[in-house]
Amino acid sequence: MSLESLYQEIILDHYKRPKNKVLQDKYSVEVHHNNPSCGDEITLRVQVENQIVTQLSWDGVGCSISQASSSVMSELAQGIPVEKALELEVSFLELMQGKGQVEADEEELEDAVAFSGVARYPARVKCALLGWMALKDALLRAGGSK
Amino acid sequence: MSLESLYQEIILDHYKRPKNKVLQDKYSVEVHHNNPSCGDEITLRVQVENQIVTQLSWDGVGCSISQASSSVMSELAQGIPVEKALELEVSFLELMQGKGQVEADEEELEDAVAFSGVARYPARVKCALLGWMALKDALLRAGGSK
Amino acid sequence: MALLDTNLIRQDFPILGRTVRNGKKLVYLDNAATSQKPIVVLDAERNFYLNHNAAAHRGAHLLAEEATDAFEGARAIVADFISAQSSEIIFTKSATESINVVSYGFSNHLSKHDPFYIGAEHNIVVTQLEHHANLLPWQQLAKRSGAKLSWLGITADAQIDISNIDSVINDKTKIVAITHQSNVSGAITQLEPIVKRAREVGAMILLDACQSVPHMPVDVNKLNVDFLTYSGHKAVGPTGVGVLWGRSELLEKMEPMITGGSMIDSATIESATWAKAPKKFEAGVPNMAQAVGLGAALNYLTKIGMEKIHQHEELLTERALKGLQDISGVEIIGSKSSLNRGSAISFTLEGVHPHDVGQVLDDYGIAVRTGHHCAWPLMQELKLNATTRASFYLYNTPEEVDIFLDGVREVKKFFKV
Amino acid sequence: MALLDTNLIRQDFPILGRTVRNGKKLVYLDNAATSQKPIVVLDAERNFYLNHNAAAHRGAHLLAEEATDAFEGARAIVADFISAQSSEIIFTKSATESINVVSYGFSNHLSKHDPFYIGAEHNIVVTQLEHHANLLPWQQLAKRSGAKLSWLGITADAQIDISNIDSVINDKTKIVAITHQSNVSGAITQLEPIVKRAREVGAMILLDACQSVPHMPVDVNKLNVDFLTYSGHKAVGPTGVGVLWGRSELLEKMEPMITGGSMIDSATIESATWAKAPKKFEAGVPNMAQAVGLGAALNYLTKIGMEKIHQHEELLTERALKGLQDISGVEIIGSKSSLNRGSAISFTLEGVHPHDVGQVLDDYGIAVRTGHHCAWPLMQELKLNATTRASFYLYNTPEEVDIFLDGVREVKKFFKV
Ligand SMILES: Cc1ncc(COP(=O)(O)O)c(C=O)c1O
Ligand SMILES: Cc1ncc(COP(=O)(O)O)c(C=O)c1O
Repeated sequence: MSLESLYQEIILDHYKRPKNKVLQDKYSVEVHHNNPSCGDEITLRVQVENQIVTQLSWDGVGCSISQASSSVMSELAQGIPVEKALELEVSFLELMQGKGQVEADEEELEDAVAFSGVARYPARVKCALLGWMALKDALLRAGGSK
Repeated sequence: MSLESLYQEIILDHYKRPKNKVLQDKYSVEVHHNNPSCGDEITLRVQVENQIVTQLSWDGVGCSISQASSSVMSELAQGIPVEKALELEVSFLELMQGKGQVEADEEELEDAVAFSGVARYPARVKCALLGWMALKDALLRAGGSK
Repeated sequence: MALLDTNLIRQDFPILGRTVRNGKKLVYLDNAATSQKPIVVLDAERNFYLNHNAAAHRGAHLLAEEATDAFEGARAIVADFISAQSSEIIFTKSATESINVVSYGFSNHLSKHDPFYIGAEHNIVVTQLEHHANLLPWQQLAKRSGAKLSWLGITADAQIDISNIDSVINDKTKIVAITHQSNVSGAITQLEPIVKRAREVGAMILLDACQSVPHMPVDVNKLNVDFLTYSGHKAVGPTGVGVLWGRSELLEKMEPMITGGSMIDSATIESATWAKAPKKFEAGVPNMAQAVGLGAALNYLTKIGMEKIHQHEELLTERALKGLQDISGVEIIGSKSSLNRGSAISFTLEGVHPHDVGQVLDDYGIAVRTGHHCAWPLMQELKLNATTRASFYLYNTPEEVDIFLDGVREVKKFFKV
Repeated sequence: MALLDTNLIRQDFPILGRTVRNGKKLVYLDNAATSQKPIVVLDAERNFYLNHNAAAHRGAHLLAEEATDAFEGARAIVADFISAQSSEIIFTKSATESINVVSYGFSNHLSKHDPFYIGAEHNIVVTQLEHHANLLPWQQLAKRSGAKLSWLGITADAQIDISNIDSVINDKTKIVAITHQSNVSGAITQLEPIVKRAREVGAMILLDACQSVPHMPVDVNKLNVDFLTYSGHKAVGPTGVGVLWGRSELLEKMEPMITGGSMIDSATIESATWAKAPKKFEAGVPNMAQAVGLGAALNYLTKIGMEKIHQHEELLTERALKGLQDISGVEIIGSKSSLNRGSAISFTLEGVHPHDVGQVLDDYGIAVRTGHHCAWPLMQELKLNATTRASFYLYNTPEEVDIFLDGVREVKKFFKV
């Protein structure tokens, strides 16, 4: 494993230019999650209409992994059915907890496969999951079933 | 070290036929001591007149060492000045805490030198001291200074 | 039923080859107090220190990752050993701490709807044969909360007396704290009627498994209790580590006794919120090496087989019980049959104080325990000041039982009784 | 001032010869979290288990005597190390437990004349740079008792601000709980004015010496505090053992947090009375092997010399502080001089999150800590979410400091800042 496989260009790009990182006024649910062992934080707002995630915005502080992962998540989960977004979360979680042994499904996870390398650094897994855990929480509160 | 040097005849004798082991009605101070790690107990009564220990009686339950030591103590400390009895206690304590390296003064401690062997068994030292600790406590309460 | 291959097992415990008191072979029969440790346990601890030592859950560096893996790996082993979930396993320093943790979980400062609310209207049920560790914390809780302390008594053969269970455990009862196996009489508690009654009235149940988990198969799913605890050092594990198992739903609602680092969800200078169990109950840099050592200990026991260990002990216990009954003046506390009985055998010898019995046995190289065994209330009930106790484990042999029995006969000779 | 002979010292710590992450030499700079252990410590524990293991204070047999000697011998070493009396040394599982013990010693159930009585009319004083271990127990005590939690703030260079000490520590103050050395900024507390003020108003003082006792000579007689605590694992000792030192007069009057076996004077089913300190505070079979290991650790440190260790660290700290200041974008938390400063150096690097700094350093084999270091209130005051922290100990070398500084430069390159 090299540092480059952990910090892929796509991650550093999202870190420097995060997507959807301006909290929007329109939302059905807002959640706030943090990572008590490092102090990283995220506030996530989702707007759900007819079981579709129509809008998703966030703000937060944290390391490159947590910020980039939240940014990628905010793109992937936008405009798709709640159930589909929850499935994405499950797939990403599996990838992260796979200790580097789980093959990523690029078709499904798209840019999020860039985080495959994180799975080899157990201490960073929770960074990559911060945004996704907030997403899951928000969608379940917004009425998604799981 | 042999068992015989721990359990000298004199100790077994005092254990089987303890002296002064009937609580007397006449006393200036009564104390109750116990050994929480083994459950041994002693109740000691001393009568002090003009700074002389005029009477000393006790009752209790415990192992051969604690019973015999209390019995020997009750003979030695009877009829002598409080100060002298307290000095005896100091000498006996030194002997017991000496880990078998302290030479007993037979002139002073008389029968109590039979307990010299106990000093080599740290777990039994507190048995041998039970009665003496009660004596010290009682005499200090009765006005002895130390 | 068959005996274990103790020749093989004893090679794992070098201390058993030691001599004591003028070259006598050590016969270690003080296992209910603490057990000896196999080399694999010492090696596991040493390997942790020599190769992976770092603060678990606290660093982004490789050693910290490895230390975390080792520590959490140990938790998984501990969970498996009693068929529990990892998230329900809390590492403490000892069973004593574990029981105190639960006793502090209860408080009269909580809302009356909280399962851990306790007040003057409630009672706490213990038994007369509890070890001080499973009695004093409840006395203290009673004092703090105003609740009443009640207890089940004992039968003639030093078992828990359940004849008045319906009045002692009643709808005021918050918790029943009970031993799984007496460290004095060896009695194995017949849990069913007690658990049934506690469930009827909605009381929680804490099981002191200090003398059971190291000696026989235990499955928390079958016990139907809420908390269970034991100490590593009695289960061929290191000193300084204990286990508290609790039901997830309850751990979630229970307040921690000890607060500090790494057990928070958030903290400001004025207040803090807690992380989820087990972290909530493990403030500070944990006893990592000891947890790892306990993991190795339980793996060792599992490899030998808990059912086999239990049977081995039953055979030794039977031999000892029989032999002791053949010695006149010996009085055994509790059951004289090895059925429903662990290997702790307490007895008295007429005319010789237990300390003196122990002393003479020690002179023959035989290590037993004498005294009240931290069960003073039971002694008071039995009208005894002390007993002598022998207790066996997987590495003890029938020959050692015989040496012990010979020793008791020597005691009689020495004191001429 | 001179450096220690680290070539020799490092031979005692085999883990330092390890490689990590593709064959990189380990550079262990996470000593403020936990220290590595010399072979003598592992050997002392192993020797205890292999030759003397038994329940201390509990048996009449030879092994129990030897275990007691080993355990009490360790207590004497621990006492000597800070010039205290053995009877004033309590073995806990960690500094975290120690501080909780004292916080539970206070209670509003006591008589108003008891030194440990606390009520709504009182306050408890901490500081803004405390580790959660020396903050949360006091928050909890405030909650239990109704007392007010007050705190001293920090100065611009992350020292304790004593400018308003006379109003914060006042005649309502029961206890001042304060760190001897910050685990974040490395600031060594200037105790005199704080102790003087606490004495003026009759408040007790607890000193969190986790970061001082392992790193410099400490004499409790010179400090004029009432309680002092540290963890063994940060002082080249085993995990699972902490020390609580307290003044005899106070220990005598303080109630125990944990109750159970071997801490009583007498017990019935309904109530119990306590043994004298230290036993009163050591319920249960104690962490004997860990205490013995800590004794060996302190003997090891004493042989090298605490004053020399302190000077060694000062030289390393100076080198690191100088080097870091030469790297643009680096911001050091707290004092930039090695004077009155321990070896913990926290810093930020502009444009790179501390986690990412730590990750790149780790790739170079350099183990540092990142995050809030269990001092979240300090972070909040500093308006930071996290920092990167390097901390040195007796086995670290100037070359390792240079590798660390090179590492920080590599971080900048990697993230192009
Ligand atoms: C200043 C300070 N206080 C308290 C603690 C708590 O120590 P432990 O986690 O060993 O209980 C630490 C270390 O974590 C510390 O650095
Ligand atoms: C039945 C029972 N409960 C509790 C304990 C307390 O265990 P520890 O002293 O390891 O905390 C013991 C052993 O001493 C025991 O035998």
